[in-house]
Amino acid sequence: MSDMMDDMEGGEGVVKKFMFVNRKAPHGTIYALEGLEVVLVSAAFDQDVSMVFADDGVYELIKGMNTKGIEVKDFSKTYRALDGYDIEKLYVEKASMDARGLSEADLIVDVTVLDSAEMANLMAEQDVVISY
Amino acid sequence: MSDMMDDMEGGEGVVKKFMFVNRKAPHGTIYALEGLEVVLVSAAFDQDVSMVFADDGVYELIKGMNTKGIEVKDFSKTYRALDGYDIEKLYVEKASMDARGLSEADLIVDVTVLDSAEMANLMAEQDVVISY
Amino acid sequence: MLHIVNKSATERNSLESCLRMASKGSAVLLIEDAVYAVTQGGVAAAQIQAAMADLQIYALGPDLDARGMSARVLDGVKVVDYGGFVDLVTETNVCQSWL
Amino acid sequence: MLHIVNKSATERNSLESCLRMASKGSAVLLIEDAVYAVTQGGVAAAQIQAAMADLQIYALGPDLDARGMSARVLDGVKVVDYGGFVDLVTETNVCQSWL
Amino acid sequence: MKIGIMVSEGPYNHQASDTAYLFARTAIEKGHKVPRVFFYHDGVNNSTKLTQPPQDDRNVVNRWSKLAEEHGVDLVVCIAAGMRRGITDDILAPGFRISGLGQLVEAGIQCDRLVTFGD
Amino acid sequence: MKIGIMVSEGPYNHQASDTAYLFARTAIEKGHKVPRVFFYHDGVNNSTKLTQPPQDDRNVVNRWSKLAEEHGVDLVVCIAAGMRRGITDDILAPGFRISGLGQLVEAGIQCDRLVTFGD
Repeated sequence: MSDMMDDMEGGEGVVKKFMFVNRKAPHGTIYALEGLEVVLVSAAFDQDVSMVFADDGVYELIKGMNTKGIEVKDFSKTYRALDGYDIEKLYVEKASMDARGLSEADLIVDVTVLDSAEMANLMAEQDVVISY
Repeated sequence: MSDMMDDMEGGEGVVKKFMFVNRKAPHGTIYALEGLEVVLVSAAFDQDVSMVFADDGVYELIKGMNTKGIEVKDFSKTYRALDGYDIEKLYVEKASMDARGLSEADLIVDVTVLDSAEMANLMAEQDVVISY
Repeated sequence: MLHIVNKSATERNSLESCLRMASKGSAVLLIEDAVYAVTQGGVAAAQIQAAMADLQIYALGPDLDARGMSARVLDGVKVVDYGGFVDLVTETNVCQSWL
Repeated sequence: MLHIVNKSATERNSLESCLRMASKGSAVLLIEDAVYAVTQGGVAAAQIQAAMADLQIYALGPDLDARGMSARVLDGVKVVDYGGFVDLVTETNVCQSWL
Repeated sequence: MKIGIMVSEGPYNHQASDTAYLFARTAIEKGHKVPRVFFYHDGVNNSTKLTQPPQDDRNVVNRWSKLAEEHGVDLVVCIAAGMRRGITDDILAPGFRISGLGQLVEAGIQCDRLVTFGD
Repeated sequence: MKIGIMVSEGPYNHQASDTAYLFARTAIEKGHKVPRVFFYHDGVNNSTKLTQPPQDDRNVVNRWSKLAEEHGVDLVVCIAAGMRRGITDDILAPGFRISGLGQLVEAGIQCDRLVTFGD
């Protein structure tokens, strides 16, 4: 814990519900990649972590990406490694999938598909929501 | 003319049609303000300059802005000064105005309102289109 | 829960997504370019009016002023200043920004 | 004339605006996140198919590959590489980016 | 109440940093604490001491530094995001420090609220 | 043909600079000239020599410098946009120079095409 947070007592041992909301397509902007970096770091803090993929964020999980032609890092395999960090709660919004003509078979990892109302309830019960 | 452009012969005396396309709302991003800075500079080059306001760009011209509360520069009066720089061709797309419930009476400067097809023709006859 | 939207509804999909995924009784605060959505005559007005059945809709006054939109705010929308923004954050259990 | 669109049609309004203001016979090149619009089953597909009556629709292959979307491209859309992108710029009289 | 803040965009190009600053200042005026502001993505560009905005404009970087000095706000710049974008200790404005993403997660754990400002 | 380029976003956060670079390199390979690339808005952030991207990633700034060195491309950073964002001569990577917006208008006049890459 850093010096500047000294006035925050009682932080140790707290387990909060952290949700990371991914709403951006990969490659066009860095949010998907840098968002993943936060999630991996959060794993070290023993929190109750979930990831949501909605809107263009569902495109982050598409199979078969090949980034050679645009000369950027292909980070899509990292989603498969989340499991090893005990990050297992991956949620996808159904309306977002439908609007893009996608199904679970198109995705690189196993996810739980929720309708918009279920997603709303899940969000409302979080302690911290970080979105990008 | 700079050294690096030495291999560009015949630039002097050329008059090109320059169009600056404004599609972003003011204040939320800097594109409206910095876009205006390019337009003012272009006036010194004796080119045939026009400005287009479409989509959220029409919000740049709204009367009665007061930026004190967000502590940023109010640059909206600069649009009134364009006239003094001989920049008189200001075009607004009608569909963009309609979608936002705006009419010419809401705008800080006189503009020519074009329908989408007229705007399409105007764009197609330009030599240089700079957008932000 | 507090949902914060900062982008224009005529430019991006974030307001629409927020309204779709906001649970009943939530507060939605529009700031920056998102404030255009609560103005009369715009395409988002109907969406906002429908949403007010289930959600509390707020807009940040200083952002409305900066955009010359303060006199056009839809009935039923609550205009708050930065102090009101802080209160909304502290009085709801969690907040989410729809970037 | 060449119109270049780089943003996802499900996130922003730029493709819609471009198609509305593109004159008949123009070329429209989709790059970066805009390439999703020319894929099967998406909400923009119908818009693209209707637009093909009056416009030439192109998509940048390397951006489709990077996004795993190369096998899903709509019929009638011409996929080009960076060389084809350069050719489109030089073979049309002027280009505009819908940022 | 303790309110943490994350800023995801750089100065001037987007309003995000302005809104975050005015929110933070107001929260402090109302008696809340803002223990930490975490700068991520292009937000790291808020921390360079080399900016020279026009005289008649606000100075985004200096405002953050002043808030840190007067109210003990911990201004943390993400090291990974900063390295990508050219933010180093040599050009850091007063009050900012470079550290890891763990500082963001920690702020989420220890603060009562975490508010994100971005594009 | 002479093709001028404008880049409006910084490195890594948006793909704009990557696409602009690949477009410029390809245009040169095909025998065209790219006399000038003008960096405006957050695009000025492409010019800092202080970036240190991860080893396994591309180096956006160095690629531009190399293109300038090998093909005489004039990399111009807008002075007004650069001052707002903290880009100064001291941190400029090789091949970049700081100048005014007139250089963008001039590129528009003297080039056969001007292509913009942004957000």
